[in-house]
Parts: sequence; C-alpha cells; structure tokens
Amino acid sequence: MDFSLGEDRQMLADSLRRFLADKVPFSVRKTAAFEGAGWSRDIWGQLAELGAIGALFDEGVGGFGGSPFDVAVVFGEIGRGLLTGPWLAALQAGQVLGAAGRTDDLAALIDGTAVITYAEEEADTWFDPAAITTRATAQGDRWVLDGAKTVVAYAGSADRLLVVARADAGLSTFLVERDAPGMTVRDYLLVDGGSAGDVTFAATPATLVGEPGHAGPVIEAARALGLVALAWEAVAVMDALRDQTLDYLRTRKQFGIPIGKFQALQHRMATMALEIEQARSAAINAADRYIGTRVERERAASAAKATIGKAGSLAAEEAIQMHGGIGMTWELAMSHYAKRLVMIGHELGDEDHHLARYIELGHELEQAEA
Amino acid sequence: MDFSLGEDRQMLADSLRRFLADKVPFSVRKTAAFEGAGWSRDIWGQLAELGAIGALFDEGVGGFGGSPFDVAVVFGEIGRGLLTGPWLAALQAGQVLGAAGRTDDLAALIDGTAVITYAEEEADTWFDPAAITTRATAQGDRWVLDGAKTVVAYAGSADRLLVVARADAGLSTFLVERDAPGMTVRDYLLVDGGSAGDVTFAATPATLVGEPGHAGPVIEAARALGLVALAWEAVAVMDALRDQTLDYLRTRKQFGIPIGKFQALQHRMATMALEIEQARSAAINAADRYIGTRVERERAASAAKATIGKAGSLAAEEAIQMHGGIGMTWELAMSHYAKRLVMIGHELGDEDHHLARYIELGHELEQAEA
Amino acid sequence: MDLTFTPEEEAFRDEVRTFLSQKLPARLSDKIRKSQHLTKAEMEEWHAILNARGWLANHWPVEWGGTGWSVMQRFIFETETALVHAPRVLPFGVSMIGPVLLKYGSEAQKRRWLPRILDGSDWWCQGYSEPGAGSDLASLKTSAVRDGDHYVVNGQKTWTTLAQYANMMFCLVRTSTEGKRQEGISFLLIDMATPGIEVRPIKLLSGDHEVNEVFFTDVRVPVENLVGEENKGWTYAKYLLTYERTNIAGVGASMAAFGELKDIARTQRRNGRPLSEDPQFAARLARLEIELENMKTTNLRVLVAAGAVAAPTAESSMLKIRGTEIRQTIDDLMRRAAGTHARPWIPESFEGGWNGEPVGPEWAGPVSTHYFNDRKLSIFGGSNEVQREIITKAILEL
Amino acid sequence: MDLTFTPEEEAFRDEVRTFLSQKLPARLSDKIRKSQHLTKAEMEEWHAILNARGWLANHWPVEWGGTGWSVMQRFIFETETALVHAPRVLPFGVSMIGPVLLKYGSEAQKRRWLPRILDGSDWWCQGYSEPGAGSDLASLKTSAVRDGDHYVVNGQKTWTTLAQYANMMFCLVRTSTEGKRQEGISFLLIDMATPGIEVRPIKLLSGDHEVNEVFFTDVRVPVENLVGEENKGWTYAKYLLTYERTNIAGVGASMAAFGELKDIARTQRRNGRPLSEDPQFAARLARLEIELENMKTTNLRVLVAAGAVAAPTAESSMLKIRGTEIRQTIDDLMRRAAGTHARPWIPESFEGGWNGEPVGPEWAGPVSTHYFNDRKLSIFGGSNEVQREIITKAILEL
Repeated sequence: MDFSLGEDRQMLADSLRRFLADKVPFSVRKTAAFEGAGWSRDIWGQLAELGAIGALFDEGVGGFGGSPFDVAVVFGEIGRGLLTGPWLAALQAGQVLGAAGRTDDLAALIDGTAVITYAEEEADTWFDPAAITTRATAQGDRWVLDGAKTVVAYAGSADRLLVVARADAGLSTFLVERDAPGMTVRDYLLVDGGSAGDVTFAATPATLVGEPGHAGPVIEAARALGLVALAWEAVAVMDALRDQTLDYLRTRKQFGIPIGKFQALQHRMATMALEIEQARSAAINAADRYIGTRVERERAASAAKATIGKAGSLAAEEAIQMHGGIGMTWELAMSHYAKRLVMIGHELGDEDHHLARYIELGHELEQAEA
Repeated sequence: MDFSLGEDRQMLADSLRRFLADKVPFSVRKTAAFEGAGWSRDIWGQLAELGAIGALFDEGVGGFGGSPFDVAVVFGEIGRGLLTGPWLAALQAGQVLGAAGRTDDLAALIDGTAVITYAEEEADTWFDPAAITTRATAQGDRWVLDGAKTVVAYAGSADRLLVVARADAGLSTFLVERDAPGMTVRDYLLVDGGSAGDVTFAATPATLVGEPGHAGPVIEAARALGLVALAWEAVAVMDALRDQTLDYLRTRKQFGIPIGKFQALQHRMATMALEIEQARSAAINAADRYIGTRVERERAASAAKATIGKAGSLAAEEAIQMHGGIGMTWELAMSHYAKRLVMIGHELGDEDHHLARYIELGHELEQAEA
Repeated sequence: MDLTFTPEEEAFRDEVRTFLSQKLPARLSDKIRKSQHLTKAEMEEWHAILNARGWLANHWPVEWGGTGWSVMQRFIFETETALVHAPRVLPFGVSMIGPVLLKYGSEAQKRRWLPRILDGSDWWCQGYSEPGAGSDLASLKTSAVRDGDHYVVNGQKTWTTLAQYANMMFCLVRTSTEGKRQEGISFLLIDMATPGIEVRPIKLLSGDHEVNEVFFTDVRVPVENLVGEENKGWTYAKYLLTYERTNIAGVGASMAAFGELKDIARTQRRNGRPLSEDPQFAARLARLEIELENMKTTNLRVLVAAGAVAAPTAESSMLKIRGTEIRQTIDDLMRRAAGTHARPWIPESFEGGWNGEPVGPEWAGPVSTHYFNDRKLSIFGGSNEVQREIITKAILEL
Repeated sequence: MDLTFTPEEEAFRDEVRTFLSQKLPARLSDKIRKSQHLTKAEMEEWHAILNARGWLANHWPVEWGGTGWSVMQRFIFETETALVHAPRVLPFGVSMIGPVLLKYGSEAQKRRWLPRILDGSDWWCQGYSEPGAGSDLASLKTSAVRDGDHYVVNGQKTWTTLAQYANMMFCLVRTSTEGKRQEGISFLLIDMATPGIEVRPIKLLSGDHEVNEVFFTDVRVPVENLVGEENKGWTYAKYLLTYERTNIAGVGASMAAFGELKDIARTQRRNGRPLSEDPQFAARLARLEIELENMKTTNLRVLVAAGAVAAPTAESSMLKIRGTEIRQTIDDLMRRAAGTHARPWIPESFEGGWNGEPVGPEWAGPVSTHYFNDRKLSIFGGSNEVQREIITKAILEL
C-alpha cells in the first residue's frame, strides 16, 4: 500500500506549485479573478505548456496522464493557488471528446490553443441529466440545437462549447463554435471569482460528438472524474485555510497572549484538522475507486462530495470565525479561500444531493448483490 | 405574558419537591427502581394523597387540575426526583377514562387505590396507532381481546390495563382486569429503572371504554399530553444534569485547578445550557399549544419531542463525558439521570419519528391554509 | 403561564401594523426583501418617518422624546417592523450614544446632542475597535492628550460601521497609561469634519462596503466633548455594550427571512418535486423552524424576566449566540436552495434601480453575498466566543 | 498511490481467515456478536488458541515469541479477527507490560515474566489511575517506601480493568516527593495475592462489572520487582501509553458492528418499510458509512506513514477520537433502531447459556447497555479531550 503520489506526479505537482507561486501570487490571482472574464488565458497557456492540461488525459487520446491521481495532482495545485479558469469544464469536455475519439479537438485543448467549455446544466436539471431538455435535431447530416444552459463555465471566453442535448435517440454530445449563429451568451462573474454564462441556442448548428443517444454513461463518468477533481481541489483549499488560520492563531494576541493559546479554539482547530484528514481520505477513495465498477465509482464520488461539502462548510466558517473581523475582509487571501470552498459545494451537486445519491446507489448495490 | 407557574401550581411543585427530597432521597430511589417491580406503591399512594395524580385531570372528571401546565409541574418534579412508577401510563389511561366519562375508575386512579396502566404499543406499531392489530370482538354485550402488547409500563403490578384494540368499528379502548382469564404478563426491569411487561390476550374479557371505533382522536390527544409530560420531565432531568456537572466542574481538580477553568469545557457547558433553555421553551410551547387546534397541538408536541431528543442526547453524553470515569459509575446519581434522559427518547416516539411527523403535519397545515 | 398578549398589547400591535401599512414606503421594504443596499438618504428617510410618529428612540425617557413603552411593546414593535421588511433603525445614535448621554452626559450635552439624533442632524458612528484591540477592547491605544481646552487625538479605529456616512463619532481614547488598562480610557465626541481625520473603506469578503478604518492625526477635540469624567470612559463604554438588547436575537428579522425561505422551498423544484419535499432539505427546514419557534419563546422569557426595567442580563448572551446561529442557518439554507444559481455574482443587482435580468430565480441573486456577509453576525458586536465567556462567568459561575 | 494489498499481504489475509475459520470457536464469536460477556476461562481459551499458533504477542520481537509482522500485517490480523467477532486480545499483558519489560526490564525480568504472559500463567492488570489522578496522572499519591529488600506500598488505584481476574499488576507508585512530580514515580510489579491488597468492584452505569478499585495497605513488594530505575517510572509509563496504537481506531470492530447495523436496518421495519428506507435513518446510516470508509483510509495512511517501525505518532490521537466517535455512533443508531425495545433490561441475557425469550428482536436486548457502556471509549485510555490536547501541541503546534 502506498499513499505517495509517486515520482512523476510529484514532479508535476512541484512544477505547477513553483509556477503558481512565482507567476500567480495571490495579488495577481485576486485581480484576475474579478476582472474581465475572471481568468488569465495567458496563464492558462503557460500551464498548458507545463503539461497541466495534458495530465488530465490518457496517452491513448493524446494526453500524458489521465489517471484519477493525475487529475488529483493538477486540481490540488489549482486549489492551493486558488486559480480561476475553465479547468473543470475542460476536464469534463475533454473526457467526452476522448471517449468519442476526437483527438484533434482534444489536442487543441491540451496544447492550450482552443478553450473548450462544458455545457450540461440547465435551470431545472439540478445535476440530473435525465431532466435535460435542450433539443438536438438532425437536419440531413447536420445537427441544430435549441434550448438553454445555465452557469456554463467561462462561456463568454471559450472557443467552443461541448454541449449535452437530447436527440431522438437520447442524450448526445455536440461541439458548438463560440460564434455559431443563433447562440447568445450572457456573461457574469462568480462569487468566488472567475466567470460563467447563460447560453441559449436557437437552431444553432452543432457537430455531433460520439454516437447519438449514447452520451449518458460517458457524461456520468466525466462527472465522476469532475467530482474527484473538486474533492482534491477542496482538500487543498482546506489545507490552506487550516494553515492560514493556524498562522493567525499563533501570531494574533489578545489579552496579552496568542489567541491560539485559548483552549476552546485549540479544540475546535483539532476538530477541523481531523475533518480535513477525513476529507483527504474521501478524496483518495474517490480517485482509487474511479477504476472500478460503475456503482463503486459513483458511490465513492458521491461519498467524497458529501464529505467535502460537510467538512468544507465547517472549515470555511470556522476559519472566518477564528480570524474574527479581519476574516471578513476582501483584503485577506483567507476569505477568498473560504468563498471558493463554499462555492465548490455548489458545483456538480451539493452535500444533500450526493448523500441521497449515495443512499440510492447503496440500494442498487444491494439489489445487484442479492 | 407570564412565564411563572402561578401560586397554586408553585405550591403543588413545592410540596412534591419537599416530599420527594424528604422521603425519596436518591439512595431510596435507586434501590426502588431496580428491585421488584421497580417502583414503590407506597410512595405512589402518598403522592396521590398530596394530589399529584389528581393534578393531572380536570375538575369536570374528578381531578383538581388537568391543564397541561399542571401536568408539567407534576412531571417536572418526577424528573427532578428521578421517580419511577406508572405516571405516564396513568396520565394517558386517565385521559381516555375521563374522555369516556368513566369517573369512578378515574377516581380510583386519582386516590391511588387502583393502578391503571396503558397498553397501546405493539411490537410493530412504532407509535402509529393505525398499525395496531390487537383485536376486540363483541360477544353479545361483552367484549374479548386477542393479541399482544409490548413494553407496557408496570404491567405486572397494575390493577387494570387500559388497552387500545381494533374492533370492527375501528380503534376502541377497553379496561382489562389484571387477573382476567387468557391474559399473560411477562415482566422485566427497564434500563433506566422501573419495569414494564409484554402482555398477551387470548379471548380475554374486557370492558369497553367509550364508543367503539371512536378512540383515535382520544388516544392521539392523550399521547400529545404524554409528550408534554415527557418534555417537562426531560427538561427537569437536564437541569439536574447541568447542575450536577457544574458542581463537578467546580470541585474536581486536575493539574491543580478546577476542571471548570478549562475553556474548552466552559464553552461546551455554555452550549449545553443554551440547548436546555431552548428545550424548556419547546416544553412550554407544547403545553401552551395543547389548547389549540389539533394540528397546532400535535406540531408543538412533536417539536418538543424532537427538541428534547436532540438536546437530551447531547446533555446526557456531555454530562458523562465531562465527569470522566466517575460519570460511568452506577454509584453516581448523575449516570442514572443520563440513562433516564436517553430512555425518554425511546418513549412515545423518538427524535426522528417526531421530526418526520412535524414535517408531515406542516404539509397538512399548508393544505388546510391553501 | 400565559403566552398570549394582553388586550392592550394586541391593540398596540394593531396600531404598529396600521402605521407600517400606511407609512412604510414599499420602495424601501422591496429593497430590504431583495437584500438590496439602502442609500444614506433612504435610511434617513425611514428615521424621519419614525421620528414624525415619535417612535424613533422608543426606549428613551418620554421627556427626551422617548415613548415610555414596555419591554413587550418594544419587542412587538421590533418584530412587526422586521416582519414587513422595514429598514432597521440604525443603533449608533438612538441606541448607543443616546443612552450613554442620557445616563452620563451633562445637561448641556443632552440638550445639544439628543435632539439632533432624533431629527437626523447627526449621523453617529462608533469608535471602539482598533486593529490590535477587538475582543480585548481595553488594550486600545488611540491617544488623547490635553492641550489647553482641546484634546489632541492620534491613532486609528477600525470596523467602523457606516463611518462613510457619519458626521460624528463617539470614541474611546486613552488619556492615561497609568494604573490598570481600563482606568486610562476616556469617552470623546468627535466631529468627523475636524482636520486630521481620514476614513478609508474596508471591503468585505462579500464585496460589500459597510465598515471602515478611521485614522486620526493631531485631531483637536474641544474639551466640552468629553463625556463624564476623564479616565472613566470604560464605565460608559461597558454600559453601552450591555444596554438595549431586547432585539439581540433578531427574532423578527429571522421570522421574516424564514418565511421567505419557506415560500422558496415550496415553489423551487428539485428532482421533479418541491424542495420542501426533499427529505434532507425538509429535515433541515423543520429543525430550523423548531429552533426558531423555541427561540421566540426563549426570547420572550428573557424579556419578561427582565421586566419593565430592560436590565441587561447575561441571558442575552444566549439570545445573541442562538439568534445569530439561526440567522446564519437561514442564510445557509437559502444558498443551498439556490443550487448552481448561488454562484453568479452581479454586484449591480444589489443596488436599487437595477433593471437587469436575474440569473436563475430572482431571490437567488443575493444569497451567497448574504451568506458570507452574515458571517459577521457571530463576530461583530461581541463575538459568540465572548458571549460564551459571559455565560461561563455570569450564568454557569465557572 | 496504491490502495491495494500486495500479493504477500493478500496471502497473509487468507492465512488469517483460514486460521479463524478453523480455530475460532463459534461459541465465543456467538457471544461477542450477541454482546454477551465472556468468562475468564473463555478469554484465556482464546489467548491459548492464538499462542498455540504463535500469534498472541504479534508485535513482540521474534526472539521473545513475537511474529515479526509488518504494521500492515498487524492491521490485517486485527481487522480480520474483529470482522468475524473474535474476542479481542487483552492488552494488559501482551501490549502493555510486555513492551515495557522488553524495553526497560532486566534480562531476569524478561525471562521470568514474558513467557508467563504468553502461556497464560499471569493475568496482568494496570495500576495507573487514582481517585484524584485521571488525566493528570502525574499527581498520583500511592506510595512505596523502601524497607530492606522490599517496598511497602500504601494507597489506592481505581478504574482497574478486570482486576478481579488478575494475579499481577504493573503499578505506578510514588517513591519520592522531591523535585517535579514526574520525577518521584517508580514502576513496580505487584503480585495480587500479597497480603494487604483488596479489590472492590465498581459497577458501571450499564450494570456491567469491568473495572475495580484496588486498595493497598502495607503491601510488601520485593525490590527485584522494580522495573528499571527508582524514580524513573514516568518514562516507562509514558512509553506504554503511546506504544502499540495500530488498532486504536478500532476500524475492524466498527466494520463488523456496522455490518450488523446495516443488516438490522434492512430487516427491521418501521412504518411499513425497512428502517433503511426511512429518510432520516437512511441519512444517519449513510453519513456513518461514509465516515467509516474515510476512517479506514485515514487509518491506513497513518499506518503506512508510521512504516515498519510502528512509531507512535500524534496522528493516532486523531484515530482515537474519530474511531471512538464512529463506534459510539454505531451504538447510538443501534439503540435508535430498537425503538421501544431499547428499554427492557435483562442482565441475565448478557451471560452465556441464557435461554430466555428476548423482548422484541434478539439483537435489541443489549443495545442500550452497549450504548451506555461504550461511553467509556471516549473517556478511558486517554480521554478525547486529552487527545485534542495532544493534537494541539504535536500537530497544530499551538
């Protein structure tokens, strides 16, 4: 049994960490996250050169990684550096492209030349693909889309969108060019920095990716990998929050002594540290079980999301509370880590959603075993 | 607005408290609770003389109290003195008798000459009267019962049983004599002291109480009053646990100082004290809303049981934990208070049961308002 | 035991309701309901409406323009105004410096400053906290040195709420470094227009601008602006901190917010059914509702026990803790109810007059900023940790 | 990253499983599953079975009868034995005094005592806690005064687990009152048959008899029973407390208990459906299962980090806290699952050979006593508060 990342992954982690520490110190990040589209395509390009995007994908489809632990490394560093950008969307879109053998598109994503985002959620889907209503209609050998997607990551600055839509044959995936006719994008910033957009399609031409009607299992697997990514990002954010809070407790004095000497705070910090270690284990489990049966994979992914949802709320709220007034300020990096952590809870389904899903999958598992 | 008990109730409370302090000190209580049938009929008789049973019932049916706040006073003192005996059963049975105008039976209950217990629960009812299967069959102008009841309070030492059974007309209530033919009682002690029994009926003669098929609303109201009683008992037990724990924290020294000076324990005690005040408010609300619409009454009763369930687990577990090893011992009164508190959670439906019921009643309320 | 209002209290409640239905501008309550920011003028507008009715400083003595209301009347007023999303009365003048002047001010100070609070001439802010002195207030360093008939003030205050609008500050300053730290503190009234004062905004994590830093460089304050005696300011400061806590639990505001939440849970659909029927969300909602119902009664119990005198009680620390926890839980469930639509951040939409299209349901727009902004509730005004210390000493006697 | 066992570890696990299927008497595992009490003879029987295989003291050096197992092998062994409801190996001889003697005992002491632990000749108990010295162990008062070639011991120990069965005690005594409190403590081996020793049972709140008070009146202990040096006992005592914590989280036992709980939730019906489909119970169960799955991995991470040396780590404090919380939550859900049938108390039913009819489902009989008895898990063996102090200092560095 071995819980180390291994030499290659550790090298990748180190190089990303060095790059982010040098090129994207927190002041730069904060500015980038809340100006314009909320991210820097320049940094994205440099990270692509360092292999951060390619690490998300299998060698078989042109990447140079693709194991869930590779994904873990990249998103851990993103979390540590609180980096904005279409990372999660690229991961999910890329998985779909890879599964469909669209290696050209994937190559452009990997080398940073094309930003491809991922559009699945609609206003009423609540992370249930069965509720997707965006229509895909075949017109001869062409397809057009009609419908609307919401909170599509970086919709305004992506070159293409990987869209999940419902064809007669069932759920299918499509590529849409950013300047496709009939498409509107309304862009906005996000609470934790970065941007997203609401997108509408009206007879918008689209290119089919994969076979019509076969997208269900592919997008489920892509989401499970997305959950692995978010879990590792969240744990890295929690690590940062814990360390920042410990630093504060050690240095901030009240009544003449460091507030870290107050036992009530010490015991709460011990609980927070414990929750973070449990969350780390959940993230490890989710990555480990990704290579397993569908039910194992999905159960571990939902367990991880439920775990980081609960631990994340605690860590964010406790970090702010223990910082006191200063923890309420925009100035402090800590408060932005806290915001990111809480907002991760709103991506790909929240704590309650995944707890319910874990229970449901448990029943499936029992029926399968019975 | 007035949150005092009022002069008469305060006098009753004081006289019960003095009696219990004088006649049933904790050493006496502990012995009584775990020997024989787990209670003292002698003490019961003396408390009847003091009016403790009569206070549970309305003047119209021969009592001298009967308001939910009278019930509150009696059960508060029972909780404070950790008294065993068929108090809750007498309250529920007596309410049913009173509603049916059986004032003779009720008079015997009130003056302590007849102990009448209450038999509603069956192995699979889970506090849902709709699931009751004990059958009542009319034979001419007589009735016989067939079936089984479980954990019937003090079944072995009661003179009569007020039994809820299903007749052709629906749920009905009956009185059964302790020595009635075809009835078996298997007695056992309870975890927190006192006793109960499993009872079976085989063509056991029974006397109808009230109209056949009309028991549903009566036993529901009796249970709601039982929940008020348990809530007040629980709050008194929690008060005792808090005070005992505070005493311990003030006197017990470690590392040369009273452990009550450790901030982590102080803050946990503050939380416990706060939870107890909220539980007290829930108990007040349940008593106050008892005189209201059915839905108001039942909602407040379920809210109180859910509240004391949650606060009770916390108070019991924290009191034991803060006492450390000594809190684990039979010797200490505190541990018996803790056991009683946790076991109250198992009477008349637990925290989850009542939370679900509160939600369900909320939907009913909305539909009624809509 | 009687949990009902007296007929007089019922009548009073009706009077308040009638007043609110007639006088509360929908323009203001709409903004409050939508969690939009009020402008300075709008806050002043509401103060003026209340003052016109004689209800602005409802806990002051009648002779100074107060109402003579009982504690229960004040509770009713606070609850009813919150339930219809009226703006809150800003505490700095009416509930903070007002009571201090009433108790410790000279006759001249009362006559000068109290009427100006009522008529809106002055907007006060509170100069207590300093960068190194939060919960440990007595360690404050801002100094005031006597120079003729002036004090010369140097130092810095922080977390000064709405100082950007204030023309006056009541300010704790150090006038002596001898003896115990508490014994060298004085209580000064400072005109914010005095040369040497600089107000710098502090941006909160939610993006809101509510609090400020205030810097003092050789600021000259007339000696007649000293309240009470020199070096006795700690007594006045503590009085202010414990005074006027009938509304500390914010029950009315939480009831109003919970009502909104419940409406949302009924209408917002998730997985094909209303959110209120999702088992886990329904359980969260029910636990919260029960906690709030319990809190209402706990609050009333404390008020009735406090009686007509409105004495500050240590029990109000319990109200503060659980009251803020309840409010934060409401915020938390609001954000959870919004799902993915809790993420967009459109600060313009928090201002009046915004005509944009919301992303997702309109109520979802401010849920996250509200959630983050309200983390302050358990920090400012005596953190919940400080409240636990008070409970430890005053109630638990540990 | 690799969370799988090596082929060697897999083979080892199979070996353990085969051994258990062949050698573990169903008579014993049935009692454990039913939470019945083992007799002294039954506990000794299981020790003898393990010793016959050479697996009793699996962490001792091979030359003294140990196994040379890796940390992972020990974890596998502990998990597999717990999963099939094998009795636990009592720690007092094998895991407490054994390691102390191995590290600090004289050659003569090792030769005399270690074989007797393995072959069951001695049943050890631990004389650490005193009425005034729980978490603050160094304040202990039981005295030992040198008198010729004996120490004369006077005082009292408490919370002495299973002292009613023990013929030997390892005991901390005060041999000096000078200097720091820790510096006057010595470590003695005491024959429980020595005149002047009285063992009195302590009845637990659950009714169980597990722990005892032990009184010493002029008890004469031969000087050769001193371990190490006089007044250096604190060092040995601390070593014992931090040694051998691979199983501190009790993951195997919790997995076994959780399996039972899950089976019960599937079969026990409430409101016409299995308890596992009741939304709130299902949520409690799922949260617990997730926590346990996380704990398994946390435990493995700590073990792997500790490596072959099995060094005690501060991380084991985290394992202790969460491990006991998980176990207590399992107990809590068991009792909740039993509903009204958690109330009856039939102590006879906890002993082997009881032939009575259970009240309610058979599994419900011991749930409440188990719940109450297991409150000890977060108190004894270094309370969870003490563990938090360790985390504070060693990991958080506060």
